[in-house]
Amino acid sequence: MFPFSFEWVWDIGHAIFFGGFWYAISILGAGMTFVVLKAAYDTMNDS
Amino acid sequence: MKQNNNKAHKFGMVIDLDKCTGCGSCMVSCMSENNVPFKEDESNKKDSITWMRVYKLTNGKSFPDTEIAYLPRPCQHCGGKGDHGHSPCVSVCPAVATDYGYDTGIVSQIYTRCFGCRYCMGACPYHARYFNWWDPKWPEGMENYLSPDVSPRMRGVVEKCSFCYHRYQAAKDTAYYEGRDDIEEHEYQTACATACPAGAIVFGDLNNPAHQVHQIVKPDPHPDPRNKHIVGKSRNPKVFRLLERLGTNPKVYYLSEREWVRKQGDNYLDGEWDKIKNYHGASSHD
Amino acid sequence: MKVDRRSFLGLGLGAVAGVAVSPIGIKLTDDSSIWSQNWPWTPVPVDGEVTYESSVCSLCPGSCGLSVRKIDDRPVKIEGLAGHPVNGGGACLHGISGLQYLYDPARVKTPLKKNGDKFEEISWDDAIALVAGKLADIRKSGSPEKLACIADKEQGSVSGLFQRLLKTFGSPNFYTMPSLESYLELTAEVLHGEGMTIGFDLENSDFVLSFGAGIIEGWGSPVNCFKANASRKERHAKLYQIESRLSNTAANADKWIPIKPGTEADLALGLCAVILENKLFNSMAVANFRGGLNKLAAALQKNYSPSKTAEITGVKVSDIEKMATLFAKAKMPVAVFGKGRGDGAQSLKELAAVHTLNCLVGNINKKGGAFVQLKSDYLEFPDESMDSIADAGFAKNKTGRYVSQLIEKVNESSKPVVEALFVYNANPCYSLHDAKSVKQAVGKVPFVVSFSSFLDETAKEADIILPSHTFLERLEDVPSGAGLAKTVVGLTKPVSQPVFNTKNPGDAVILIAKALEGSIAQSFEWESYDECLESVAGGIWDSLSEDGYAIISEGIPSGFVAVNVSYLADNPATIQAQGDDELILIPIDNMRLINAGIAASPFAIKTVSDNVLKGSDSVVEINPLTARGLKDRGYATLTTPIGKARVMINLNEGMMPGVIGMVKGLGHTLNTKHMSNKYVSNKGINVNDLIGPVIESGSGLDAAFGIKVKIFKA
Amino acid sequence: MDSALIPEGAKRCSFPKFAIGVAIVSAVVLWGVFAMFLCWFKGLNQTNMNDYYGFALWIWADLAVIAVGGGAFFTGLLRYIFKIDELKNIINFAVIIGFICYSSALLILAIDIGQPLRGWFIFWHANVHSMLTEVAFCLSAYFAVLTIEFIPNILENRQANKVPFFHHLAHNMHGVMAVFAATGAFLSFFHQGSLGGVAGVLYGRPFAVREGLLIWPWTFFLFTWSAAAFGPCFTLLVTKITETVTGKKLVKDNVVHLLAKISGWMIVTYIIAKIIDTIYWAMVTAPSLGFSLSHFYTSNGFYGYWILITEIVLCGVVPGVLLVMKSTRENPTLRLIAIILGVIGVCLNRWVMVLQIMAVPVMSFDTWALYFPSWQEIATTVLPVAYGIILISVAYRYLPVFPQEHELNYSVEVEPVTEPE
Repeated sequence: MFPFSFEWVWDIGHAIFFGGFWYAISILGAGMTFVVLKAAYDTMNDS
Repeated sequence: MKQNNNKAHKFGMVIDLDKCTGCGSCMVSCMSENNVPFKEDESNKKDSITWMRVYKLTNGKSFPDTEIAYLPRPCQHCGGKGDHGHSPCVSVCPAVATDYGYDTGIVSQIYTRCFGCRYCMGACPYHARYFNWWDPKWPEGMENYLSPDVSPRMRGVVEKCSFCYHRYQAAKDTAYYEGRDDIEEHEYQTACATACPAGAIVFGDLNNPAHQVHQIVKPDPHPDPRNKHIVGKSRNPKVFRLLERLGTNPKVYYLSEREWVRKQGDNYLDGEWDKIKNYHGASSHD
Repeated sequence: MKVDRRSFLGLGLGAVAGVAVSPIGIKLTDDSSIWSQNWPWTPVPVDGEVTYESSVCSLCPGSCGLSVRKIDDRPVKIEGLAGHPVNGGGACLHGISGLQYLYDPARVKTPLKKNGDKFEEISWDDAIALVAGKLADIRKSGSPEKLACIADKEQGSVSGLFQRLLKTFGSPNFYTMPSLESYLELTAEVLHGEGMTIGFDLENSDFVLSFGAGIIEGWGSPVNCFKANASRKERHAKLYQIESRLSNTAANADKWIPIKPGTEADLALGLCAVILENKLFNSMAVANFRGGLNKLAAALQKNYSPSKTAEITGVKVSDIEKMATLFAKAKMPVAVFGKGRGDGAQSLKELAAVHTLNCLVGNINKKGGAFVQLKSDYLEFPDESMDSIADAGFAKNKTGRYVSQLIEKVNESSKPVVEALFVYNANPCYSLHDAKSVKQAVGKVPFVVSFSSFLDETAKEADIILPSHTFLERLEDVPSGAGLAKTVVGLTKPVSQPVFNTKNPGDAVILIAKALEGSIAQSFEWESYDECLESVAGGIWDSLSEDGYAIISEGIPSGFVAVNVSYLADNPATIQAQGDDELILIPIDNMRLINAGIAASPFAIKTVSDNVLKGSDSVVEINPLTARGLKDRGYATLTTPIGKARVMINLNEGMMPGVIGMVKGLGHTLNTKHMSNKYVSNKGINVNDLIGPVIESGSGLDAAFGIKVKIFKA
Repeated sequence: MDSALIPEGAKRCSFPKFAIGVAIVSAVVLWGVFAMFLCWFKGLNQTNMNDYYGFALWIWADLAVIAVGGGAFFTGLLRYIFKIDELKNIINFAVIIGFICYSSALLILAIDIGQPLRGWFIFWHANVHSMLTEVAFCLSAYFAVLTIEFIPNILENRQANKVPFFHHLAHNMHGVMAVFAATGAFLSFFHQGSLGGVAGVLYGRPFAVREGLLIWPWTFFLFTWSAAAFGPCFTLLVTKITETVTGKKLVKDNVVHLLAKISGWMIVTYIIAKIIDTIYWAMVTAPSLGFSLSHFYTSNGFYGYWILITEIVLCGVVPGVLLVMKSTRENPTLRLIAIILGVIGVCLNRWVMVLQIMAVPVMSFDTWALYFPSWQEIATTVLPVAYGIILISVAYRYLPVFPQEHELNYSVEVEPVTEPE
């Protein structure tokens, strides 16, 4: 899962697979972070 | 320096089905060598852990023309399509708990890594893989005979024949201490091969022309022109592999003079066997 | 400080971030990894120094050399010993499983004394004193011959000590269980004279004509036979198997000749008839025949013409003639007898008829033939000192000629024929025909002493159990017999400390003898069995202790061997199966099971096919033509004149129509109230509960090859 | 009693009635949980699986719930990416069904593996060549997406929505939902496909193996396609069941017709591909390995040609045609028959692609292996169904799941009666 797991190989398979995976996770993470922060900002602006 | 020392090993086996008596020594030697557990009822063969299992074949004819033969089936240590090391089981294991040894050709199983998804069992057409449905339990005191060379498995993981890999390691260690580059043929023999009272099991390095297995099998170094996935087809007309047509490229070969036995090694459409039974790899490569 | 919502949120987020970057996560992951991988109830074998010790297996008469791998003091693996003259490397599954016997918690762990219907633990001293006291009483009453002993074999020093004890006590009643070796000696006695035995040079013969001998079913010395059989392929040697069932041997043979069960003797005589009629015999050899060759030839022409033989045996006339010709014309033919493993019931007519084939073609003491020579007696026991009671008692007649007759006599008589019975390395209550009546007979004996390592069917009937070391814990000479072409004595060595409070049976016998005092004690002046062995093995001890074995005879025996055909010339009757039903039940020998006293190990049981044992049901083989309404894997009830059993059906084309086959070696009842032996006990049915003995007139052997049976859907 | 939690203006049954209903279903859940703990503590010997059936009822249940849960990703894709606006009226429910299906799948997987404590190895020691690895990653990630998609609906609960932060969070999540939906569709495409790949890559199993494109066997695409095709059928079926149980119309006919039409066309195109795949496999792939079609469908007590015909014709072609044709699609009875057949069809396909693979002998001397699950397996498989019923009941009672509920039920004739507040 991570480059420091010992069966990690820097090959095309790992690049594509984990590239796609971390890309999706980043989008979800970034999206949620953005939404939570924006909601917090909106909440503070309400008051 | 010997040429072979630089090449990777490819350990394999030839089993002479004409010599095999179905006596079961290989099965028990394997169980005893590898700390295979046993339970009260082992008569359900679909949940009985037998790394080496001896199948009974019949020619399907009625009395008195009926014939039987026995076929010992260890893990076939498949090289996978094109012999690239993508064995049916290795390629599907999600956690790299089973792996292909490119230096030995042995398919390993890491018990502490396996989390028991059993996908590999579904992938193996030979039923060579066994799941620990139960906690392995030895009657009080019998755990005294357990060998420290092979760790007993825990419930919930898959296990299978390892070609007695610990014996390879021990032989390599000995060779290393003695300052030798490589091991001799007799130094690394599986528990089933040494136990067989009929001498039906021959084990060694398929890549080494000096080894008996190589001499019996005469593996074709080139892919089969009829099916590029098949590599290492035997050029001995009496030798066959199990389910060779699937392209699994097993390293266990079988030898029989009996045509009906050889025919049972694979599946054939009606009439197909007669067309291809005399085809034994590309003889031009001899 | 006032904790408002915002600071609470901040604190929470900070804490989460803090935990995330701390090593806690990695530590927990690591811990859970370790925790989830090492379950305390999964054993972790202790490592140590690896050593190998060689020994000899005595689980069967095969006497294979073993190599035992040890980790420190702990044996962990048994393998065949490379270079050993009997097995040369390989081993059978039972020998390999030896450690399961050694460490079996169901072993008899200490001497036991029966009290009512349960056993109590007693000390060795008390046990020996008890046995000696009882024996002294018997001796005092003036009938020392009422002490009997049943052992597995006559050969070997431990058996020798038992025989010595009986003799010096004053009893001729030493019996052995039927074994191939005993049949070989009997056959040799009838055809060649007393004190001889027969071996078969299977590894050199180019034409083996086997009358049901399970050459790869455990006949003779199994591993040696496996090797000889496997080498046929390279030697281009032929094997013809005459048997009612497609056994593994039949399947492996070049030709399988199905035959009506129990007519093997007739076929052998039919072949003799063809050989005599067509002058295919070796005239040099036949010139020396005594006992009425002409009479025999005339009887054969009359009773065993090819057409008559074909009618009796179900073998085609053409096959009979062809077989006789092939056999006679082969360079190194040998005819082999002893159905199955050769240790079951046999008829002397059959043994003699088959061996006569060997005599006719003149392959006696020729390469690849049958080796006839004097029994080897490598042990030199000093002369016994006999008092008058001993002399008088020992001079009396044996109660029965064979153990089955002894059992019969005990059951028939209202007075005790046997006052005390020793049982060593034998389990007659399991392995003799009509096991229930055997158990009844043993139950009638007032005082039974068992030397078993396990609480087997006979030991359960005993009053005292003096538990023996297993073969892995003791020193013992193990002579090979079992039809080998050579005679080898191996030395079993203790590769493990005794696991339980057991003794070498030799030591137990010496202790009993010493406790009996007088002339008996004087005949047992050794300090221990080990010392006794060293002294009686005299000439071969050095070789035994250094090489682990001593070769007594090897190669082709020399000297003239007389042949006397008078037994067959009198045209003895062929044994008929008991009962009058249409179908016949025959026992099957299966390499993966043991039909002698002990049960097969858990490992061996595990390898048994589900077409032999399913759950706790025995599976019987039956031809689909005979099965009629019965379904494969359905249930049926077998009824014989002796017993009844519920079995599972296996429709098998390898079974002759009209015959039902049931495996030997199942149906042990080893569980007691206190000890369950669930891995090997209560599995299937003991075929000996369904087949009763049929005594052959003349020889006195139990020759029941099967029994008539009814089968109904259950 | 709990009226403060019930969406404004909605009419729900009395709390005791609701509680009794939930309690009855909870008993089933408890039965399942008991079986689950048996499997965890005693091991998988509690099942009737064996070394021939390493994959059995559970894996089928997994594949089936993920297939029928495919309605969530496909509806989301249509709603947020292809901007088919009508579907907003059913998307909430589709997401809840998806959430139930995927959480069930994860739970079943957690029971199914022999060493549940090591389950995380599939991530930690991932073998990127294994279809199952891809399934695990995408499944978990997509479950996160479904959770994200479900959150706004939860936050719209009357009480939760009163919290300003939650109100804003729900609002903002709606705002970026297209991004999440797109990610979800991407992940779904791969894990649905990989579940198909699980069977298709088994080149040791001639019944399963398929040729394909690059590393993906045809089953990869067929599974994704069939999930997209039959998933909406399941959404519609559960909607229909919910409407029947609640006695209310919850989604307008035009929305149902639209989704049914899309589903119908997807089924028709899928089944054409499936038929081509089957013919190619039967005529080319399997024979090249020495197997004739009859090998897979004869000489055993259960698997006959009936299963092939039922899956493809009765539960594939028939529902496809029924849903494509306007007259049959808009006939409520025929539509219901079509969606039921469709759901059965996709479940049957998953059954065949898991259990029949295990049943077929491959070595010439091997025998057919048939299997029937143990009660523990059945209980743990029924568990998600019961859990789903509870979750749907709770969600329906307390969350504004169906935007059209009010309009369809209260605004016209019932409105005057239900306006006490």
